Amino acid sequence: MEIRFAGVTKQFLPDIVALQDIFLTIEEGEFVYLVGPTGSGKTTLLRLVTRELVPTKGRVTVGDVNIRKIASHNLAYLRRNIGVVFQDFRLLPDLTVYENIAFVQEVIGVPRQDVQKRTNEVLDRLGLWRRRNLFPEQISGGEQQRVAIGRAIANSPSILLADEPTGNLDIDTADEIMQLLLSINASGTTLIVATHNQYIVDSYRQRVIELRKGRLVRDEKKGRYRVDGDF
Amino acid sequence: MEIRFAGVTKQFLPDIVALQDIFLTIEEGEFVYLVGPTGSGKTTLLRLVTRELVPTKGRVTVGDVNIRKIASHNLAYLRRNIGVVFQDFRLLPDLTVYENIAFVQEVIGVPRQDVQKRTNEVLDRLGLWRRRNLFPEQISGGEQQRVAIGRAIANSPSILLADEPTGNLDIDTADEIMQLLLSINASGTTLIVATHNQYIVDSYRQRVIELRKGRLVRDEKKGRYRVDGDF
Amino acid sequence: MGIFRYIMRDTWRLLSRHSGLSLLTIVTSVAVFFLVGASILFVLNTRYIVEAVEGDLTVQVYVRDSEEALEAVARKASSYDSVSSVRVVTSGEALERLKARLGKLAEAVALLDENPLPPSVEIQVKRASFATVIARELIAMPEVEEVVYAGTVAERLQSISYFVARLSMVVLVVSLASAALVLFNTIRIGVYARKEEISKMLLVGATRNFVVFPYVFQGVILGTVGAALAVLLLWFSYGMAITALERSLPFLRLLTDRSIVLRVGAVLVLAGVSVGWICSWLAASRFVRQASRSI
Amino acid sequence: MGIFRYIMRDTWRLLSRHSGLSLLTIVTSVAVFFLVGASILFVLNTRYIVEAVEGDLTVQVYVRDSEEALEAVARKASSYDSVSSVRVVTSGEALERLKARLGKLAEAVALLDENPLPPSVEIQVKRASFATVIARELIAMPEVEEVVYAGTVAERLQSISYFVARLSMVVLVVSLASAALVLFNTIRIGVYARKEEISKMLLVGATRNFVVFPYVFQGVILGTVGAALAVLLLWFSYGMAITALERSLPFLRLLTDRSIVLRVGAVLVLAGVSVGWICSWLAASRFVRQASRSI
Ligand SMILES: Nc1ncnc2c1ncn2[C@@H]1O[C@H](COP(=O)(O)OP(=O)(O)OP(=O)(O)O)[C@@H](O)[C@H]1O
Ligand SMILES: Nc1ncnc2c1ncn2[C@@H]1O[C@H](COP(=O)(O)OP(=O)(O)OP(=O)(O)O)[C@@H](O)[C@H]1O
Ligand SMILES: [Mg+2]
Ligand SMILES: [Mg+2]
Repeated sequence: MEIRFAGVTKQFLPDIVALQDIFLTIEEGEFVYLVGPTGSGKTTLLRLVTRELVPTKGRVTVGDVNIRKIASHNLAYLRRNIGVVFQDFRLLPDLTVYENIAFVQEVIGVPRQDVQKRTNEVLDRLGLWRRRNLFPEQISGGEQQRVAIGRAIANSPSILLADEPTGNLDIDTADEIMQLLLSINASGTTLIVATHNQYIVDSYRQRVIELRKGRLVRDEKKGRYRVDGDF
Repeated sequence: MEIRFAGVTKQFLPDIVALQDIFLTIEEGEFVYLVGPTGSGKTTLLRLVTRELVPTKGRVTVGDVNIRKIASHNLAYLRRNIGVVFQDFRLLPDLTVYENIAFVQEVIGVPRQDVQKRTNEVLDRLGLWRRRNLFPEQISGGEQQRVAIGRAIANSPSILLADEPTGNLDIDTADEIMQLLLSINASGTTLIVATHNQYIVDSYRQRVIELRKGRLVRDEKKGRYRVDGDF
Repeated sequence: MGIFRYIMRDTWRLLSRHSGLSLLTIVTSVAVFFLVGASILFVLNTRYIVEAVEGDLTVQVYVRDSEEALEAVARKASSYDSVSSVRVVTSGEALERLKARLGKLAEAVALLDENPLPPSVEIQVKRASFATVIARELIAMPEVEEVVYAGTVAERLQSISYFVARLSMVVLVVSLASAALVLFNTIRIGVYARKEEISKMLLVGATRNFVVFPYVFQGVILGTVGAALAVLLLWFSYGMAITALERSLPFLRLLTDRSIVLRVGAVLVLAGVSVGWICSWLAASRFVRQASRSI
Repeated sequence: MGIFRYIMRDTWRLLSRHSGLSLLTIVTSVAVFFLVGASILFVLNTRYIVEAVEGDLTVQVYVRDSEEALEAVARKASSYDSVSSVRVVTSGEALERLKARLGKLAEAVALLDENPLPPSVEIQVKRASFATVIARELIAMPEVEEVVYAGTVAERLQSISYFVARLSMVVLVVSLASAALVLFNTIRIGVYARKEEISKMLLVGATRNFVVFPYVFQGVILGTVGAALAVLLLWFSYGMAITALERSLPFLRLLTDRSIVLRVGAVLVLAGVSVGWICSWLAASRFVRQASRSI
């Protein structure tokens, strides 16, 4: 599904403009890095795609749908096509690691056996198998981050939004995660990764979109974390 | 205050040993990086210093006090000497940015005017002045992280524990934070920074302690994020 | 079908993973339903007692001294539905009664040459309010000389019974309203403690129903279990109360059949189910609406 | 002093930043205190009515016909504390009364040559239980021929009054217990919703008291406001209830002075303060203990 921002502005309080006049098209199957200093509007942009937020001005479309026009009881069906790794994880604290990843599949009615198979697969892939019966507060920050990633990819969504997915991971684990994301992208999933991690942006070169104070200041194919000679 | 680990083991479940047989002394005024892959026990080590956890075996002493021996109603007084930047921030969701930073000072009975002065100073230093009246859920991940840092340093503690303090910050902001931490260290505060950020470890060389699967595998003066030729 | 099983499983998780919260809610609903049940039983007994007292009410009809007249009046009286018993009192009987009643003065009556007392028909009515009606109808008969009945007492009983009927409605309404309110608040505060989770579930694509129904079933279970335990408590305490009352107030006619508790209990359990359902549905869908409101 | 101001400020934050939760808690405590207050008023009135009915109890003492004897008995009767009034009834008065009482039979009495009725002393006792005692003491006097009083009625009244006294205790205990339980649970569930915050506060060096006291004060305020509003509600509804009762049951002697509501209200508000304090203290310090338990 294509994601399109047409003249999008998002204002929170009279004096806080988180995004300003964004025009942007992300084709189906693309891999995009979203970079920019802290507070530049990366998370806000992602939250507009999932309709956690609605734009103050302009239009956001996902596939053919204007996200503002979705009736709120249909929202669930939009969100099932979008996997999200939240910056603050948002794991369900009462569910174990296993249950957190199983939950998003159960929600869309996947039968028990399939859920079991897929969840174990994901746990295995992310090295979380031995932590499967622990609750989120019992595991380390990096483990929680991987659970969040596992949950986002469990349903093989057509769009995957990852907000700072390696912030709590060491370089080697971050590398593994990047391999995983690339393979998911290769299978046709659109990927937007908001990140501060210079190492991964520069190692796995992809399209880079840079925000500054809510404005889109750079959109580069096979870009780097920063433009050489930047400031 | 000196921090000393003497044969410390921390076991969570029969099969999860988060730390094993740690011997470690951190002198007053030292600056120490704590590195290691995700799940290696960094956060657990820090939580032993604040007595969020007690060791399964061995002894942790902070200053002259064995942390296991502190009566639980005296715990507050130990914790006031230790500033902590939690990996997951742990901001108080009902308090604004300003109030979160003011709260830790109020807790120890600092008079109103001094609280005001100090809080504004900290907000200014961290570039959060314009966000002071927002609640944690209304600010970006990086801003939350800076609030957590501001809260930890507000009381000028004798020990500062920072768990992944730059995980949600861009390189420039991370640099600023490092300058801040170095200046705090220069004024005599003991600093332990658990981090995955290769860039800062390698740029601001300090003592590096590396954990792997709960064991202390490296303790190097002026070390790097990884030993050359590591794996 | 699969979804339904997941929802039931989630209900169980809600209950078991916050067992402290579940316990608190159950205790509250036991207290609330016990109070409601106790007031219902109190009201039922009061009504029953008032009815029993009312049933003691007698209308005395004095008749011209003739066998036929007596019989005619007695026949007429028996024909009323509201009359529970009719008895003929002859002159002789009446004199005996008078002597017994006068006690010390009996000798005064013994001085009389002939028996001056007329025969009468004694009518037992079922309800105080009927006494007036029957008296008025019988006085119209030519055979009847006079009708005597406890006018004030009947009126008082009537207004007391009317009042008790109204009081019982007020007690019921007030106790049911407070019960619903308290349960609603308790369940709502419980859901409040988990509103973060609700918004997280919605963010990962759960439909409203998928989120709400575990809370609804949880509420139903907590309400029902609370009501059932309250009924159990009522069963034992009603037994004890009745025993105590019969010992200390043997002249009161109470609803001693404990099956009344079961009937009240059935109502309570039903109330538990519906209050649990409605309250948790309202609470959960409120937070769902709040969480899915995009800013 | 500084710390105290911070605590008060934090109390205010607890109340205002979760105003929904505060409102729910207040509504619950209004409902609970209203119920308790209503049952107290009900019990007080029932006791008062029973006492009033008991006060109507008369002991009739028949005396040998002589002025001195009558006076002696009257004097003796007046000396009892438990006697509320004493009246002498002469033979003539007694005959008038008998005629009035016999109605239809008055003519039978009119046939008597001389008045056969002895004079008597009519004693009003304050309490059913005294009737038996006084009767027993007076019969011992040589001047007294006979003592007549409503034996069964007195006994019944006595046991009813005893029962009402016990019932009022039971009603009070049950309603207070349920009230405390419900409020405790409500406050506890409210604190439960914020246990995360409690543990965070402890982690940044807050003492137990610094964490607990805002919750305690919050509980006190919610409990007190709830109780005060309940008293207001009671004030109006008691007025209405009394008016309605006086219209439909004019013969009942009720506690019409509304100041009784204020006295009951004072008790309720006091209960609000203490229940609020105790419950929130228990709830908050439980979570503090839980949070500061190191694993
Ligand atoms: N609900 C809100 N109310 C007010 N301001 C908000 C709200 N949400 C976000 N903002 C502001 O909008 C700006 C952009 O926030 P956003 O979370 O998009 O930043 P970001 O690029 O994700 O930053 P980071 O890298 O630190 O996560 C921030 O300055 C933030 O304070
Ligand atoms: N309460 C707990 N119960 C069970 N296991 C725990 C608990 N807390 C931590 N662990 C386990 O102990 C190990 C060390 O955790 P710790 O949080 O110290 O790692 P870390 O080095 O901080 O990792 P990261 O870099 O991902 O934050 C992890 O594997 C974690 O799953
Ligand atoms: Mg962000
Ligand atoms: Mg950690």
